[in-house]
Amino acid sequence: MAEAAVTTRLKKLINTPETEVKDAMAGMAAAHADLIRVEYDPNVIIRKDAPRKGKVGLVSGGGSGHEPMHGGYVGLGMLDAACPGAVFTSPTPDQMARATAAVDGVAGVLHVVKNYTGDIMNFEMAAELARGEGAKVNAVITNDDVAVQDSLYTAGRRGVGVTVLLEKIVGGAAEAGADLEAVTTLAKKVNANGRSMGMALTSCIVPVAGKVTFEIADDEMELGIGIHGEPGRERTKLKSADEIAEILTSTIVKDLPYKRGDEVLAFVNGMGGTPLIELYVIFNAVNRYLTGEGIKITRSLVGNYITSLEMAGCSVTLLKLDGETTKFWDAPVHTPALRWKV
Amino acid sequence: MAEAAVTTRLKKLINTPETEVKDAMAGMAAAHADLIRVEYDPNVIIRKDAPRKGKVGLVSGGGSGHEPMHGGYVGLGMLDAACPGAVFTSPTPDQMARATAAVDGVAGVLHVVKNYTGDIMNFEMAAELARGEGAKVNAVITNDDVAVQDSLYTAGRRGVGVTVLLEKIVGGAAEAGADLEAVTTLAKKVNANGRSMGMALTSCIVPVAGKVTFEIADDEMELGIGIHGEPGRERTKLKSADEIAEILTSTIVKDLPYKRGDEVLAFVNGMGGTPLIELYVIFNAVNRYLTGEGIKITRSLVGNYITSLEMAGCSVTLLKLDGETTKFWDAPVHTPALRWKV
Amino acid sequence: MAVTSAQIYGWLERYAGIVAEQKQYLTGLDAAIGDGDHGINMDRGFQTVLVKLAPVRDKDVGTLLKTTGMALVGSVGGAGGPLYGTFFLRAGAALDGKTEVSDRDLVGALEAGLKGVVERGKANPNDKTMVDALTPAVEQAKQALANGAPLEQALTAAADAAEKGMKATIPLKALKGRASYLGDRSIGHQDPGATSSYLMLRALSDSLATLPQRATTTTTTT
Amino acid sequence: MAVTSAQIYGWLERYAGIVAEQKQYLTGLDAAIGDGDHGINMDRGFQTVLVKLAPVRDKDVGTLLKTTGMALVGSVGGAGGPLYGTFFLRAGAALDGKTEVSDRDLVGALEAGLKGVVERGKANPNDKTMVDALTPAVEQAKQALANGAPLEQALTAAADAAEKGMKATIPLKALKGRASYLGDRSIGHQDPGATSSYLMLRALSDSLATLPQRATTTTTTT
Ligand SMILES: Nc1ncnc2c1ncn2[C@@H]1O[C@H](COP(=O)(O)OP(=O)(O)O)[C@@H](O)[C@H]1O
Ligand SMILES: Nc1ncnc2c1ncn2[C@@H]1O[C@H](COP(=O)(O)OP(=O)(O)O)[C@@H](O)[C@H]1O
Ligand SMILES: [Mg+2]
Ligand SMILES: [Mg+2]
Ligand SMILES: [Mg+2]
Ligand SMILES: [Mg+2]
Repeated sequence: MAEAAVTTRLKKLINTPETEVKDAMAGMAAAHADLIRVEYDPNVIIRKDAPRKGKVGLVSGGGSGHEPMHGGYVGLGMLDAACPGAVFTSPTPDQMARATAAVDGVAGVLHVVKNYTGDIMNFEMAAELARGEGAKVNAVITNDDVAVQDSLYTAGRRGVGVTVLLEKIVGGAAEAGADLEAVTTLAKKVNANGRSMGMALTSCIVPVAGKVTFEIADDEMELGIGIHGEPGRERTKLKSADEIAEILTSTIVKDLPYKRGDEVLAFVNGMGGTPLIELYVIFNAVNRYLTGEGIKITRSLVGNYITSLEMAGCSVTLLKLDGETTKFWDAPVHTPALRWKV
Repeated sequence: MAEAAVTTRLKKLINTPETEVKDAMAGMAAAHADLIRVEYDPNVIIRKDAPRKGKVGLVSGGGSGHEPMHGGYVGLGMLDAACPGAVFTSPTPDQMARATAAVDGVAGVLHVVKNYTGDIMNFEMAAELARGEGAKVNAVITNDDVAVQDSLYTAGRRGVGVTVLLEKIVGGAAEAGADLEAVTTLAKKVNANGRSMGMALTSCIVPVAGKVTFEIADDEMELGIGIHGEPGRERTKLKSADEIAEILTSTIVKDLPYKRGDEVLAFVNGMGGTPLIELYVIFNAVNRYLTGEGIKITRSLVGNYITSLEMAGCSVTLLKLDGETTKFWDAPVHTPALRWKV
Repeated sequence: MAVTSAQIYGWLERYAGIVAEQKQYLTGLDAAIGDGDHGINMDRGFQTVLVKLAPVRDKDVGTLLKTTGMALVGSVGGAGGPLYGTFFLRAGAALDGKTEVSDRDLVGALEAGLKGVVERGKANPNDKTMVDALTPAVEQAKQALANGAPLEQALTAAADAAEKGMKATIPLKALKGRASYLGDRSIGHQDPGATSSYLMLRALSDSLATLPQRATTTTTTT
Repeated sequence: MAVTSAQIYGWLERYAGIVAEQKQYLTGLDAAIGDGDHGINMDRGFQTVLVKLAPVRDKDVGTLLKTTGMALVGSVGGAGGPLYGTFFLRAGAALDGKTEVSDRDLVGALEAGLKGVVERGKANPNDKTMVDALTPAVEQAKQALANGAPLEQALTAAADAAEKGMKATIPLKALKGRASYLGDRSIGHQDPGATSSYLMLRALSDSLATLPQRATTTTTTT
């Protein structure tokens, strides 16, 4: 089973796999000096004007390779700091502890954690460290991926697309002055009202590994894929965009379930290697399906927002909206990757 | 040489190659109903509130497959209409003529045309048609690609990345009430001050063709590539991100030339299949190179803005800024793909 | 010999079939030095032509050719659309209202079409474009008629000249169109537009031939 | 037999070497049912461990193990970081200040480490995790000592039990960690964390063996 060391960089615009994350952080700092600053060892991307006195701090993090998540969401009205791990590997507690300290404006800090064993354990250790330093720290765990069977006895569902929406909405509330309890309650509500499912046409390539994570034939697709190249729910024959959109959307709709008359934010996300034109083809099919079900799209997001390196594929996320979540979705945001009304 | 018809869709999220553009237009209309409306046969994407009385109309267009260009740039402060052609094929004169009529607020219309023989001839025919209907039509041709040898006797340089920046800046001026002559003069200035060069790691796949446009080995890259999978200036061994960024940037810098003390907008663009983390690695190297040359980056843009379907690779564009161009770059914009200050 | 609307229609239909058949071949030529869509574009265009011609197929030659030109302009896009569109629009204008066309008129229409292509695209001879197939073809046809040859023979000479012109594009460096971006890398490849123009003229010659028709397509798949 | 700091250091160094050597193997196991980074993560971690241990290598066993734990927590990330980190932090805490460690103390430290892993990860036996290798290993070592066996024999029994536990993960369906997302598709694959845990215990047993050392790595490449 042991593989010979692969020396090729497998067609990536990097210097070395080992320097990729820091090089990219330096690039972000150079491109967005008006919004963020970065620190190395431990690696943290911090909102330029953090900590903001009296504002609840929002910290997230996870493996790199999902850009713009999370570093691209640091800024006004969204995250106060993000901790980029190695590619597809959750960051370490010292990163989150530093991030927490850097953004704590005395009003407390909320950790936004995607439900992966590694992320949860590292964030837990970080919270223990931060609390040891006197910080008030809450955590919310996103687990919106309907492709994964949920159960009391398992690690449960993965956190995927809803994480982005949650960071925006909860970031809006925190910016507006909501306290730690209110922010935490809102975060849980967003997570409870959101569901996602993804699929892949091709594998991604983890730079250090230097080869595709999985092999997949030219006429196959992987349904229910996560964002780390981990296998999905099933491998099937490639289908049309309309069929794929219907499988993803109907599975999501039945899960919550979303009901006739519901207003939703519909989010069609690219995995990184799929052209935008195709994401709009999918959005069209999602819209048609939801219209048929009497579910109304009142907000939408289409693009590469939570990616899996160069994987081709997409995910669909629905978030049931109410007045509060709509208001904070619409609230001003100014980050490298999302910006409006400012 | 004749190839057997390829039946596989080659891993695309589409229904059929023939329906792709219209399906995507319908998806755009559904996702961005607040900003745009679409018309079919001829296919046009139009700013929702067009025509705006007294405002110079901005129309662009080109082959599909470069999303978000141009449809994603229709909206406040940028384009008034975009004409999507078949994938990688410039649109037809009836599309541009319809777009021109739809956005003409009596102040005249500027056509933004990338320098490709097909685009130019189709836009010329459209302008003839529109002028026949009494419209005032000017055209500006972008030709910023330094990879192509320029000469009086050839088709000259291709229009690439500068087109996006021009549409934003000139859109800002048109929104602010500049007249057709002023808008045209500004457009020419932007084009004159901008230079680009691109490279590819992998080929793209035109859906109707159903196979890669070119073969390229795992350790090779194509330097000076365009945005249609057309071959570039040379095929070389794959290099590190720093080396690639230096080749692209130094070629650009020497061409204008950009000089010590110049202030520039630095734009690192993804070809569609390259992860954002890698684009930031490139931006970091571009920034380091320019800093070494004494050229100051005062504005930046990093992401997939003028793409070539799923091609992996990037392009670098520099635009020398002055007070006027900076002001209109910073001006409010609200389109599907670019948005700020509104 | 006078050429009828039916014969012109037959030419256009035959050429549409050849384009459909040679779609991958033309596209392959374009992939080598362009963007790999010439066959796809031309096929989309001539399928549209067939649809648009159906209701006017009994009309005069000018109408047939102008309808073809409009259909191409409105459906092909790229460089091919305006160029072939202009070719047929100009040729059609030269034959306005005629249901029977003299030999000289027909060749004159081809010449008008070529003139339109050159005005639209501003290509010079040896720029490695369709002009390199069309120019010698029109010259040879005129020459043959001037020498008293019958139309059939003039058009065969035109197709032969186009074929030679097409092949002569191989060693050229492209100076116009997308292939010009390649500079020296365009050398050694046959121009796709010159190839589709040759096929168009061969189809014309074969359509109007009273001899058993030549197998048009077999000459192009090598 | 009393275990010294030097022997513990030797164990950690040996294990770091094995992880480096088995990086692709562990990563391959993880690619099948996880995200394909376990070997990469562990190797990054143990390379950091070597760096961090260098200045403290003459210190007490507790310091060595706690330093190892801190290095892992701060460099591995993922599930492996907190789990292995906690294992070594707890084991180190149990041996605080000791430069010589009794057989019972050493096995007790392993037990404390395992307890930490279970508290941190909340995995039950047969959830298809590293716990399935560590639990029988600790049990067998305790049993062996209770039966009066020398440490060397107890640790060999532990490594053998870990190996059995590792192999026993193959038919299991994963209920914890990333592999649990696969549901039934996780069946038939050996758990990467159980594999790295087995390698760790085999390295310990080999490090402390007075017998000629077993070729640790050859057993793992099949
Ligand atoms: N300026 C021009 N004048 C004449 N013919 C041209 C010119 N530019 C390009 N062509 C012809 O067009 C052909 C390419 O057509 P096509 O592939 O359909 O368009 P595009 O280049 O826009 O993709 C070339 O092979 C060439 O023969
Ligand atoms: N809750 C848990 N308790 C114990 N071990 C676990 C748990 N979750 C995962 N593991 C172990 O971690 C291993 C995976 O580690 P690694 O690949 O480094 O982390 P990640 O899954 O975050 O990529 C699994 O093979 C399993 O043995
Ligand atoms: Mg991982
Ligand atoms: Mg084209
Ligand atoms: Mg072409
Ligand atoms: Mg893993």
